[in-house]
Amino acid sequence: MNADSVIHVRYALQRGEFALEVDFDLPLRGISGVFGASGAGKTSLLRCIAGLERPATGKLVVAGDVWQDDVSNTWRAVHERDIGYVFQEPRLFAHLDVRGNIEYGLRRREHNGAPDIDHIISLLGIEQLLGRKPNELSGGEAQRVAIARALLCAPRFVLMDEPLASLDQARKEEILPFLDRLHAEAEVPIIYVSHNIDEVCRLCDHLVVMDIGRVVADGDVQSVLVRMDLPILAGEEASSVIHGTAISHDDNDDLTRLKFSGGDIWVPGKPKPQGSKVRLRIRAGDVSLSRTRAEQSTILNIVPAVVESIQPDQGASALVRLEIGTDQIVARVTRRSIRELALQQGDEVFAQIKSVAVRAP
Amino acid sequence: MNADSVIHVRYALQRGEFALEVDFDLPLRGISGVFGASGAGKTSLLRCIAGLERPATGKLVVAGDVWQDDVSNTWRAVHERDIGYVFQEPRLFAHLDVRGNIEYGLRRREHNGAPDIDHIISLLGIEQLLGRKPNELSGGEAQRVAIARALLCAPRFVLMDEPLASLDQARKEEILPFLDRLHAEAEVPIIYVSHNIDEVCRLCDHLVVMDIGRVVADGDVQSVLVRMDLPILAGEEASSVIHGTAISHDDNDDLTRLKFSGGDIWVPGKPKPQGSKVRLRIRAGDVSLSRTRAEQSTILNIVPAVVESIQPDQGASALVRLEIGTDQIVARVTRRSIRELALQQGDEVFAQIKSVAVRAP
Amino acid sequence: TESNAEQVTVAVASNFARPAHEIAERFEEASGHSVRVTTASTGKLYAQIVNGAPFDVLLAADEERPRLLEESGLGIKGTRFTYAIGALTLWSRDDELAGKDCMEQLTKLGTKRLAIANPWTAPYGVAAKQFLVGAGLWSIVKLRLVFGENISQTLHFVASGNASLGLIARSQALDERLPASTCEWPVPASMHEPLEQQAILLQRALPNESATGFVDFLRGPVARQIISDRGYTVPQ
Amino acid sequence: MNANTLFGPLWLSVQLAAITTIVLMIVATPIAWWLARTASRWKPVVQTTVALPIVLPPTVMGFYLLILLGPGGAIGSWWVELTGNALTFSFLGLVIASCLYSLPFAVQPLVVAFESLGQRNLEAAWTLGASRMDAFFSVALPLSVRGYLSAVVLSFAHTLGEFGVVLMVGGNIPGETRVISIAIYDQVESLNYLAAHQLSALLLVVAFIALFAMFHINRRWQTR
Amino acid sequence: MNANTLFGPLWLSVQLAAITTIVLMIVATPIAWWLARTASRWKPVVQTTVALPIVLPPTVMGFYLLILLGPGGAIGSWWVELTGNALTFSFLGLVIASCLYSLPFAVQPLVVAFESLGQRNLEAAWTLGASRMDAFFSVALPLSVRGYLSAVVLSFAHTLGEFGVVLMVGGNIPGETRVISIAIYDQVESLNYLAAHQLSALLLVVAFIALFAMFHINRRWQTR
Ligand SMILES: Nc1ncnc2c1ncn2[C@@H]1O[C@H](COP(=O)(O)OP(=O)(O)OP(=O)(O)O)[C@@H](O)[C@H]1O
Ligand SMILES: Nc1ncnc2c1ncn2[C@@H]1O[C@H](COP(=O)(O)OP(=O)(O)OP(=O)(O)O)[C@@H](O)[C@H]1O
Ligand SMILES: [Mg+2]
Ligand SMILES: [Mg+2]
Repeated sequence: MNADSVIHVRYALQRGEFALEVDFDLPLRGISGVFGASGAGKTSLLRCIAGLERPATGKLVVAGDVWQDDVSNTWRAVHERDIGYVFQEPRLFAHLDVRGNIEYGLRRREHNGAPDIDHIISLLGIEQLLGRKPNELSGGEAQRVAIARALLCAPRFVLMDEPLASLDQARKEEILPFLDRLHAEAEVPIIYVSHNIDEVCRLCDHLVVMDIGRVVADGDVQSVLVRMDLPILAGEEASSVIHGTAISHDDNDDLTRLKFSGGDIWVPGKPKPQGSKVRLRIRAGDVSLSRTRAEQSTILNIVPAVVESIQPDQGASALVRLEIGTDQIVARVTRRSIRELALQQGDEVFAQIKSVAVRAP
Repeated sequence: MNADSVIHVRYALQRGEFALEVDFDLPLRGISGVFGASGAGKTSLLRCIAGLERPATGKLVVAGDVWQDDVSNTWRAVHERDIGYVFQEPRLFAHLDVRGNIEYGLRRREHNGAPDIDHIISLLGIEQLLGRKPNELSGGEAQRVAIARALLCAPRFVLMDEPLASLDQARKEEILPFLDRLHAEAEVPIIYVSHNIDEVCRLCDHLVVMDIGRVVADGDVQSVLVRMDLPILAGEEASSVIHGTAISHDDNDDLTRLKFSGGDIWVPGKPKPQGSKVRLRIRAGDVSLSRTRAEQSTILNIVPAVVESIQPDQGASALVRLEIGTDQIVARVTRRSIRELALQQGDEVFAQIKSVAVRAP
Repeated sequence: TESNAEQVTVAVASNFARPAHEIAERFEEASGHSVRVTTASTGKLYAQIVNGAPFDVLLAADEERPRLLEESGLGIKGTRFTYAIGALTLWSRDDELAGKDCMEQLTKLGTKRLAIANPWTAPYGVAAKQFLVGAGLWSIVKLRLVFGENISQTLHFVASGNASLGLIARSQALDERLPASTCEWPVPASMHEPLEQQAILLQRALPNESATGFVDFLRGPVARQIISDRGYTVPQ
Repeated sequence: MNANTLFGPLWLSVQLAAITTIVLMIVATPIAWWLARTASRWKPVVQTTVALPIVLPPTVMGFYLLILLGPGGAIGSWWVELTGNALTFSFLGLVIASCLYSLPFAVQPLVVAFESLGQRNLEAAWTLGASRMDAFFSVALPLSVRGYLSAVVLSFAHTLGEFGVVLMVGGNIPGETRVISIAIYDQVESLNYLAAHQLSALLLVVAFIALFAMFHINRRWQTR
Repeated sequence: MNANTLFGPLWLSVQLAAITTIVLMIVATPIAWWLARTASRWKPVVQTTVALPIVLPPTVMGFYLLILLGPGGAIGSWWVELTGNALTFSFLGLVIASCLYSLPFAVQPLVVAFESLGQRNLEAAWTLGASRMDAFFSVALPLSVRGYLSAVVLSFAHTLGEFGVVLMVGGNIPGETRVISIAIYDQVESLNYLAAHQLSALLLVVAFIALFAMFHINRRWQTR
């Protein structure tokens, strides 16, 4: 990666028995996910990057600007870091109403061009709340206000600490594509902490997996997700991500045909205009395998694939990594099915992917 | 329902523009889910039940005991209600360490028999944290301590306000079955607020759906979930729940065979001993349909079904309600598939259910 | 600021405040100068003068402080003189003592209290102690004493009924604003050292005609009349 | 100066300050709690009334207390009837006067602490089976330690230093109501500056040790 | 009693109390902020030192200030050199003395308020681009309104009532340093009980109105 477009992070921080020790690069574009179990050190990492913690050993270089370096004794104060920060809890200012909270950051940083305040406010569904005091908001409402506040302070990049944890699925579905659009349009990179692999798959271009204060995997979301050796990525939530190009749209059925290395795939709706690249997220649990191409089935997407490796998962199931064209996807099937179908490495099979399980934001 | 085993709830509460108006019964056993969008009034309802809000109009009868009645002017103070309450945010006492927080409730209520402290502590994975102060905990750790604290105060029933929202999936997977076991073994009823349909389906026997301060649906989780007319239950998260009986277990494949009204079904692991009743949760997205029984496929569970109704969902997909024996399940398929297969009410089809998608806690 | 030739600032011991105001008024009428009277305990006034207070004249409640000022040069040599001599009165408004011999009651205090001014700080306290010791009463009344910060606080104690008897200033006993006493006994001047109140012209009054004028007026017949009307003896 | 005139008043002062502080904490707690949590229209009136004693000069306040607590006064006469003893010129009278005079210094910091406490912790305590009283002692009080520290320090120090009221109500009786502040005052009045310096130094040292100990204990407690 | 002897000292007192309060808020804020947030080992020492002035009897404190601020004293002589005027027996001297003496009453409630503020709101403000100073004024200060109210009330009322220090340093000069508390004291001393009652009543009424207004405004502000 080019030094101009990365955030270089190196920290060693001790908190009681917990030690954060990280040294890695994050791309300064798109959304980078930080994924890990409770207590893995995700919040600690974000606090270091924001300048809220000052570890003894630490270096932070953002697009070539040294923000922090214990060797040259460089230190940029929090408010000079032009970041936005959505905390794990809303942290709204009790003496200001919702409008006051949102304007707080707006007034303090210079904006290139007018920020689209109304757009963000209506997108987060908080128009009705502008005159309320924070103690008159529900948990989810408060968190939405906190997101709007962080986005509207003209940050160079935004740190988000489980921003959607307290929101209902419908609201999440509304905000997720917006976050995605945000980085596409406004080019505001986001560092996104989550314990929800669903959100991570859906949003992130880059993924950092943390465990007990260390980075155990980082890289493209595609390549990290198919690593079946990481316990935290296996289990219930195993997924894979592939890229494709939108080819045509069937208005009647509201389905879009995408081309990827392994063939064609149909996804619902019209995620992107024709010719543009899209990302598909495929849950391992949504992929089934068969020896013959099924007929008369509601499964829309059936593509030929080659078994690359088989790894037992928890209990009754196993994870099968498949090669489809030059892409890789993971399927979860029962061990019984593997035995009954006598699946082996190198076998040619049909991967059945329920079309509705394909996401393309 | 017998008056002795229900909580009767009737409230009218005004907060600014928001009005809570409810009048319904909750069974005083098992887990009752309260589901609704952000701002629907879930927290407000819980606060009323706990006695933290005192609405002008209100009646609360718990197993025949009147806890609150505006007519007879009855009012039982919060601390006399023997409830446990897990708040939306942890609310740990800053001056006590984790052990002190947990012991706080333990010492204040009488327990029938020794509470299984060590079990709950280890289940929530907080053994290592007992000596810590709340400000030395991560967000998820604090919430786990709060759950332990509420469970160990010997409550008659427990109110939980999105207790798992700040936990990672792995931790959730650990705690969910425990919550389920809790009400089975200790018979502590739980009223469980969540915006996550997944959790609700998984845990709850009874379901209350709220919208803008009102109850829009309540009843058995089975019957509420298949109501395709509720917008909040459609969409991404449409699901159904059926009941079955464990018949046999295949040790080799670690699969259990369950019998339900529509035939046999295989689920991974050994959820319950032979002969016992289990609950199966089937996501609409995990069900595909075919005219012919597929051969040589990794889909374990293929059962004959009859199309009962078809309802267009958002965009490209539609929800199909199926009759399988005397049970009902919902499948999500694309509109194209419906056309191509010429699916109609009354058609006989095969429902393909990915075995791994069947849950049986 | 330099003292105004038209104005004189007179520092007066609290117990003499009332006659001092009257004298100042008469002096202003007579001379056209203006007088600022500032009152505090003699101890405070002394500390203030030593630390540069803008006073021209000091009317102390004793002779010690003016003497110290004269010796230290802050007071102008030779200007010190006694302007009034105080006297003690044994005074009570306790109804139980009505018609009885006040002096005799000192030996029968029982649980009652006798108020005197603080003998360590107030001249009237010194005199009261001398009287009590001389009369052989000190050891009898010692445990029943309460001490006022100054002579006016001593009066508060008796006048409010908290102390049954008090050794107050004669000038106070004459005050028409007090409730009537139930028994009263003027302590003979011979039973304590004379309560000489001295005045002195201070260094910073040197070029100030009004200050010397005020001191002259204080020695004059009008002031002497006021002073003796208020219950003090005026020395020759 | 002998040891008795030196340490006697000091000891008396420390006793007075300690007792006053304890009484004040007990009296001020419910007042401050009520003020911090009530929505009553009377709140500002009560707040003002509680703060009012200190606008009167101590001697004047003492003067009115002398009348009120004296055998002719409303409270004093009732007390004499009850016990046969007068309240004025007694240690008990001093305690009462000191409490009245230092009340605002105890109430105000507690109100600040209680107001910033918020409802959340209390609600949690109630749901865990704590009655309002229990929740106060087990949650509100320990979380308001900083307010209590301030209240104790202000009450204690102010009582140590106060002498106008004490002089008036107590009558400066050695061994009974002559506290150190009066002793120092007497020395200054009678030009015994050296003795005054010594007494002041002694008082300052003792007060420093006492206050330092309070702050230090608090610090240890907080960072434990 | 004529209007001048009545209202002159009152007006002077109100001026003194108001100016002292304003100065104190400015001086006490950084001290309290430092005390509330530092982890320094010196914290208890500074805390104790700040609280120490009030353990000295006012007159004695006034006595030392008289020496310190007088033309022969360390500060006073420097001031005379600088301006040609003496600090003692002037209104400015009174302000300085009052500030020193009321400092703990301003600092303590602010420390309580600042300590209960916590870090969370400040962190949020910094990440929104507010410098430490900006965050203090835009977040910490408005959230500490209750502490400021207490500090203002205690400082204002205490300065109104204080007279030991003021009498010593100011010298009871009519129109210049004779404040109402001294005036009342004088009336009591010279047995003018009626005048004393009148002045006291006047002072109490004025103080009541002032304090009531503060509490009332605060209440409106909080429930807005
Ligand atoms: N002051 C402290 N003393 C001791 N341990 C601490 C302290 N602060 C944090 N920790 C520990 O550091 C670890 C990392 O905390 P952090 O808040 O970064 O976790 P997280 O990954 O954000 O977890 P979560 O998803 O639960 O929010 C936790 O195990 C926590 O207990
Ligand atoms: N004091 C108040 N004044 C005005 N509106 C209020 C007040 N308190 C709560 N509300 C409103 O009441 C509604 C219900 O709040 P509640 O906290 O019960 O929602 P909820 O269902 O728990 O939401 P969430 O999932 O976001 O926590 C919200 O729309 C909220 O804005
Ligand atoms: Mg965290
Ligand atoms: Mg809620």
